[in-house]
Amino acid sequence: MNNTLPYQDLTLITCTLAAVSSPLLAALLNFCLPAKSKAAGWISTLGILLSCVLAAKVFAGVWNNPQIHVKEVWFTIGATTVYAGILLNNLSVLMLLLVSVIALPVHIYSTAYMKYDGRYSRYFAYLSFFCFSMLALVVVDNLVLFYAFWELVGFSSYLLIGFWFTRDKAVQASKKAFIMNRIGDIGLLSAIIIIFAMYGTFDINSLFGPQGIVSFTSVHDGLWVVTPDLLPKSVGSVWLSGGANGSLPAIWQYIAVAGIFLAVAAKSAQFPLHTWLPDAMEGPTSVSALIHAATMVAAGVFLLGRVYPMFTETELTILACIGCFTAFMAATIALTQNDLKRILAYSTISQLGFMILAMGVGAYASSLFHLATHAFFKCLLFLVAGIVIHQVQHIKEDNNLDIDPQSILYMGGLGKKLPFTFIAAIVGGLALVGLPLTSGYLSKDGILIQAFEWSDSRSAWFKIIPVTALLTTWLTAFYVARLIVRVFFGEFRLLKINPGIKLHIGDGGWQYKLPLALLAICSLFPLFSLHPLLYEHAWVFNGLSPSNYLVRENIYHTIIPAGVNILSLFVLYAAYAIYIKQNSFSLPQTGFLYRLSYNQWYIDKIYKRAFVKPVLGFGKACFWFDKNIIDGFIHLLTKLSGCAALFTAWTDKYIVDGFLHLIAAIVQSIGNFARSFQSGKVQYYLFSMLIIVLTLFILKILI
Amino acid sequence: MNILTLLIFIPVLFGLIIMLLPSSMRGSFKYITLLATLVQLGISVWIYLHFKTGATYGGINHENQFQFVQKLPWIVLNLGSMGKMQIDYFVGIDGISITLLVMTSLVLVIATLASWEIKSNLKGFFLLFLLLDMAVIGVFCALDFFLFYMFYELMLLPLYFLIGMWGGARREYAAIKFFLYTLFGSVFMLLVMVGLYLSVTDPATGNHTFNMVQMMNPANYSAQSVFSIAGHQTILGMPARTVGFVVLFIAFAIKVPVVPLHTWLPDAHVEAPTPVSIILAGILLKIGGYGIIRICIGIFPDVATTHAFWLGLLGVISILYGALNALAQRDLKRMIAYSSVSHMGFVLLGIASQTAEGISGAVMQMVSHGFLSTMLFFLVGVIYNRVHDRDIYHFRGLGTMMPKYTAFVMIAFFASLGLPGFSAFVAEAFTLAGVFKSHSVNGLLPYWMAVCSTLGILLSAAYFLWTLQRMFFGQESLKGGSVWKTALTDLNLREKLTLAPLALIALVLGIMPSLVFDKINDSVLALIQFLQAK
Amino acid sequence: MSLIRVLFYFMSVIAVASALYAASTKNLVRSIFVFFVTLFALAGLYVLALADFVAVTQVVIYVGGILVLIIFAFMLSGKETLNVIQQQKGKFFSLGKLPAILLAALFFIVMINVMLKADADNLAWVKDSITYNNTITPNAVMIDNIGVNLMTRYLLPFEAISILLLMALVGAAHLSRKEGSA
Amino acid sequence: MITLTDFLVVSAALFCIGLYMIVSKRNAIQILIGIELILNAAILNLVAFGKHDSISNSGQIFALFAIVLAAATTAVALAIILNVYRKYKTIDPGKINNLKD
Repeated sequence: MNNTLPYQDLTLITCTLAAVSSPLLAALLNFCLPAKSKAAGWISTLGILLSCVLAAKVFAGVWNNPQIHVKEVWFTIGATTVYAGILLNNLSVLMLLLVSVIALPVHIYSTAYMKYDGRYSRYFAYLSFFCFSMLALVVVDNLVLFYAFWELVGFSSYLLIGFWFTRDKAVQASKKAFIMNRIGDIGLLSAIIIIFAMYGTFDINSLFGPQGIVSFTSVHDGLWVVTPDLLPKSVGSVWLSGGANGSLPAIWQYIAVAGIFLAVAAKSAQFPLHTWLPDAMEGPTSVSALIHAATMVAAGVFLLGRVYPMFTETELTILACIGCFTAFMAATIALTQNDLKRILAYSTISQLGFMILAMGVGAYASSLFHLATHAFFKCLLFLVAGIVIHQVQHIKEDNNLDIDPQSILYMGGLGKKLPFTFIAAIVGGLALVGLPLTSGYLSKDGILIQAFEWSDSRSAWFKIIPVTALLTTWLTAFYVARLIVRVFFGEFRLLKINPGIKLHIGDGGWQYKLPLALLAICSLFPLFSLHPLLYEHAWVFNGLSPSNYLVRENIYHTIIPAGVNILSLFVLYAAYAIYIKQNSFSLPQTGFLYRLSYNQWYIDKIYKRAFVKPVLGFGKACFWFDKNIIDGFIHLLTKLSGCAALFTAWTDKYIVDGFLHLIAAIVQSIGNFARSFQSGKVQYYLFSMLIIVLTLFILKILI
Repeated sequence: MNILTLLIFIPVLFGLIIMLLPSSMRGSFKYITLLATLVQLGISVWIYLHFKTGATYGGINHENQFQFVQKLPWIVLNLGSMGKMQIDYFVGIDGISITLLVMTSLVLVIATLASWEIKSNLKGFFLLFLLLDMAVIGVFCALDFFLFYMFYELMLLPLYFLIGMWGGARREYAAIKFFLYTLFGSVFMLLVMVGLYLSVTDPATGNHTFNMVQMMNPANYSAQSVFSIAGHQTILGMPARTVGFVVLFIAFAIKVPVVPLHTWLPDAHVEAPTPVSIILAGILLKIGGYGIIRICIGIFPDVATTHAFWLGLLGVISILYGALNALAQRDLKRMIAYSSVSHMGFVLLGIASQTAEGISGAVMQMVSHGFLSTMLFFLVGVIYNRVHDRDIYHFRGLGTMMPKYTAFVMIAFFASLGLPGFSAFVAEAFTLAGVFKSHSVNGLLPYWMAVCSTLGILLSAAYFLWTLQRMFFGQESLKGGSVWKTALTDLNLREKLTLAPLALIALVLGIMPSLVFDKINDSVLALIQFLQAK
Repeated sequence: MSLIRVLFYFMSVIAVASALYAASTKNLVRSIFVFFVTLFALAGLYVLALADFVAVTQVVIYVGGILVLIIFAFMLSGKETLNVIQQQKGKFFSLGKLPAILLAALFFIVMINVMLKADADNLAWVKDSITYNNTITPNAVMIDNIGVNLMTRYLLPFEAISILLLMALVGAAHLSRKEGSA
Repeated sequence: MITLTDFLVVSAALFCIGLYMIVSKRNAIQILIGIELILNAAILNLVAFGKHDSISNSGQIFALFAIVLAAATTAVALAIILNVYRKYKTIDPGKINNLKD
């Protein structure tokens, strides 16, 4: 550790290290425990509690203070020295705090939720391991480590999605999640490699920091170059020592950005790599709450935040388009899903789309702000869903019913049975819709307003993006209303179908209630801003936005919040009306749009057809090629040489040996011939003798 | 007594003991072999710890920078007017060899532990095993080409018998295929070796020499000789040096193995008994990579640079082709064998890049793959021993039956597919970084190669996860029914003791890659410098 | 052509023809009897060669001794011999005989050839004997001369041949004894 | 005048016929006859040449010896034939092939 650091910084760094490593320690401990040990839950919770406290300390020390960056040589490869270090700035400490704070209630919740599972301690080992990876991810200072933890996060998510590994669907989902994340990973890896080749360093601070090299890089004349004369001296030496060339064809800038985008899309479930997230709901609900709603999926946005200077104007626009499209698409899909968790999953995708959109339109701070608020209320919603599912599951087990406990078609009227949960759900739902007084309002409005502002300076076509976003918020209102109404209002439909069933359900113990309460409070405005209506006053927003950010100056700031919220209320009521009053679907269930939405835009199927099968087929073809062509060639060679061998064997047998045999045969036949004189017949002997005598005579005469 | 010599010939000593012991004591053979390999491991760790680093210990083309050198005249023949024929017993190591040496020693210990499964003809098995042991260590230490070649050929013989006698159903086929492939490579290597011998003179003695270090110095080539750089001789219309390089490359590429010279590998692996598979994957493939670095590139740097593109292309093809093939396999062992092809493609690619990152990554990948493939093959051996079946489709839900086994399989799989924190990740990431840098540093490989190769990482995830899902997760369902269920017991102590160090090493190397990089760095830099100077 | 020549040709033809018949016939009896004729014809030829004593001896020993002996042997050998005769009927020019015929013919040619080459009538010693009048004239009586010569010049051969004859006769007698009595 | 050659030709003819009989006949007695023919051919030659030796009469004397020998051989031969017949019940020399290897 660098000893020249001031004492204060050193403490903070130590705290960070401790915060990051305490879940790891918990994970290792849990891994050594027997699978059913009940101590595991408390070890992990203690670990994360410690992290939480330390993170809060670090946050207090760093927030709105100069960043702290320490590093140490990790290893040297060739002339390149790879460092490992910690970079603490506003972004990382915010994430550090956010992750640990959200993880804490989830841990508490899990101790109850997973109580009866046979592999209780494994679950907590994985969960702690995830927390470790995630916490490490947000504080590391270089891209290699970032990639490492990026993938470890994916790995722990794989473990947790596939936690119930005897369920085929869960295993499939975990595989899908990992492979899709892998696609993102290779994108990120490519990007890192390109950046390394370009700048010769992995250090995030010297690359993307305020004085980072990236900000002195530009694309022109088909080249992607660093302008060295602009560089401050301190950074100049860094990249020159790494043996980088500082200039690549422009295409590589695009590929690097595309790689990063791929990584973001995979992690944050953006189109076209979003399909793993709904499937990932096969994991325990607490996991979905922590990983697939609050933290890990936000890592993509975090990555964008880290490498923001890389993006050019055009690339940001593309980013915005994709974010907007994803948000819209996911919202439409969420309208028709019946699986409780799936709806939430698509809602997550949609909200992540908002964040990406915000990044794309330059609302950097709003995006991260939304990330923070979304983490709380979405986590809350998931935990609520977990309770509901848990209770329905109980009913199912008690009465031996054959139903899907996650399907909202069987629910209804649970608001009376689960009053606490109901309140939490309402808070979470309203935050998701973005009604005033909730945190969601603050962040979402920021995004919308800035999107409109952004489109102002561009051609009319760009208006599509904010308008679609607006539309998406109403869709959001609708599906949230549908969800809550279906689950908590009206009558319990299961009771209607099976009147005889017994119900023993309730909100559960404090392990359930405490996290819900915590998160519900965090989903309200006061945590983020003292002013319930103006996002500019939120401290998170201020801490992250550039200091000279434009203040409210145009009409959007009043029109949009008002318009959005009024319409949202209307939509909410409409949904309530549809689902309670008429108590049935009035929407056409056979229309193309419905089917498109219900089948999740057929994207999964398209992928299966367009990618999975061809790749598998290609693999098979390769094996065929290997077996038949290469091996066939070898076999042909073998056969040819076999034939040659046979031929030589034949020659050996018939020509070489044949010659020998011929000689032998000649000798033998001569012998036989001579022997035939030895016939025992006197006359024959005489005859032979005479022949010879005669021959001699004739010879004598002739010669 | 030179420590390297001791290291090389210790197995022979123990082999003699085994040979002299009566067959009635066959139970002790495996312990003797284990002792031999453990002693070897101890020595190699000692060497590792005493291995000096620094710019003056780069090795490669400086004879005086090698460490633990022993050089003795071995075969000296006075040929009158043709000078003296001199073959030295010349061993020594530099950064490239040291890590592979340690890796080899450890893998041999593991292979010995895996030999517990061998039940027939123990004396023969362990004798051949120890002979093989000597040969592989010898290959990594030899600095005299003749000595190298001798050890190199000496490996084939025991392997042939080990596969052919203790293998599976089609063992003869596999053994013959393996033997022919490798022999094909090495026969031509002999020609090039003789050609090099006749081309190179030792400046110290003025005689022709087999000294590899001397062969790296262009000044030692006599002007009119076949492989002289200045001479521009041709063989069959091609430049002689290109021919020499290609021949040597093919010889080593077969070992690596590089597509399309790889088909012996799956067959040999599938048929070989577990310890032999371990040695094959863990060590033999590395000899190919080592040979390419030390000999192909070392002796023909000019050709290697000219044809780097093709080497890289072969590397990329191996990566993708091996991975795709692995995706199509049903046999677990075959799948792993193809994954080896894929992973070894990174080695070739890294070497072809001729950048510090690429070559370090390649060496790292060799070390890492040495441990990981050992682990993978050992794991396959575990299940095969229990039920004598390896078909992926015949198993399901092993995770509930054999949780510890599954844990190790997961570690091995995830480590192999390049999960950060394990050694393969560092190796592959830096290989790719080096490859991408190559275009701007020395202009050898195009950018797209690195990007294409990343697909290999993706595919490796696909096939490993698919296998994991198919075999270990889900509800229990076995082809062999309850018979298998009783047979499939979880890992025993020996197996755990074998696997745990491997997993630990893979993890430690992933977290502290400096354990490898620190030792090889000087050599890699020396090699790069040498290549740039050429 | 003198009478002597006519006689010679006559005798020669008879001798050769009868010999041929004896050779060609399958019938042993006929063969023997025809051979009898041959011997007579030869005796005649001896006479023509001015060797009347030899001719007489020929007739006495051959015709009187040997032929009788042969006929006895034939008769002693009995029925199977005749069977052989029966079997071989009608195979005068069988292919099996061809080599023998060829052989004989070739021999004949070779011999004629040799004789013509040798030109016996002009041999040195024949010329000498004519010159020194050493030739037997038809009128000369050579019997006493032969007797003297036998007892003087050719005494040793004469005795030897007599012993041989004795041995042969004893041997023949011994051989033809019944088995078991030996 | 009868020349020597005339005798020689006749004797040659007889010799060849005898030869033929010896080689081809399947009957020991006929073979014997063949032998006799050959002997007679020889005697004829002796006699013919003996014409030119009136002093020592070597031709005629040896012709006499030959005749005696022929008688002796015939006697022995016939004895042998008899024995053969007793043993093999045949006098075909072709069937007596005990010497065959």
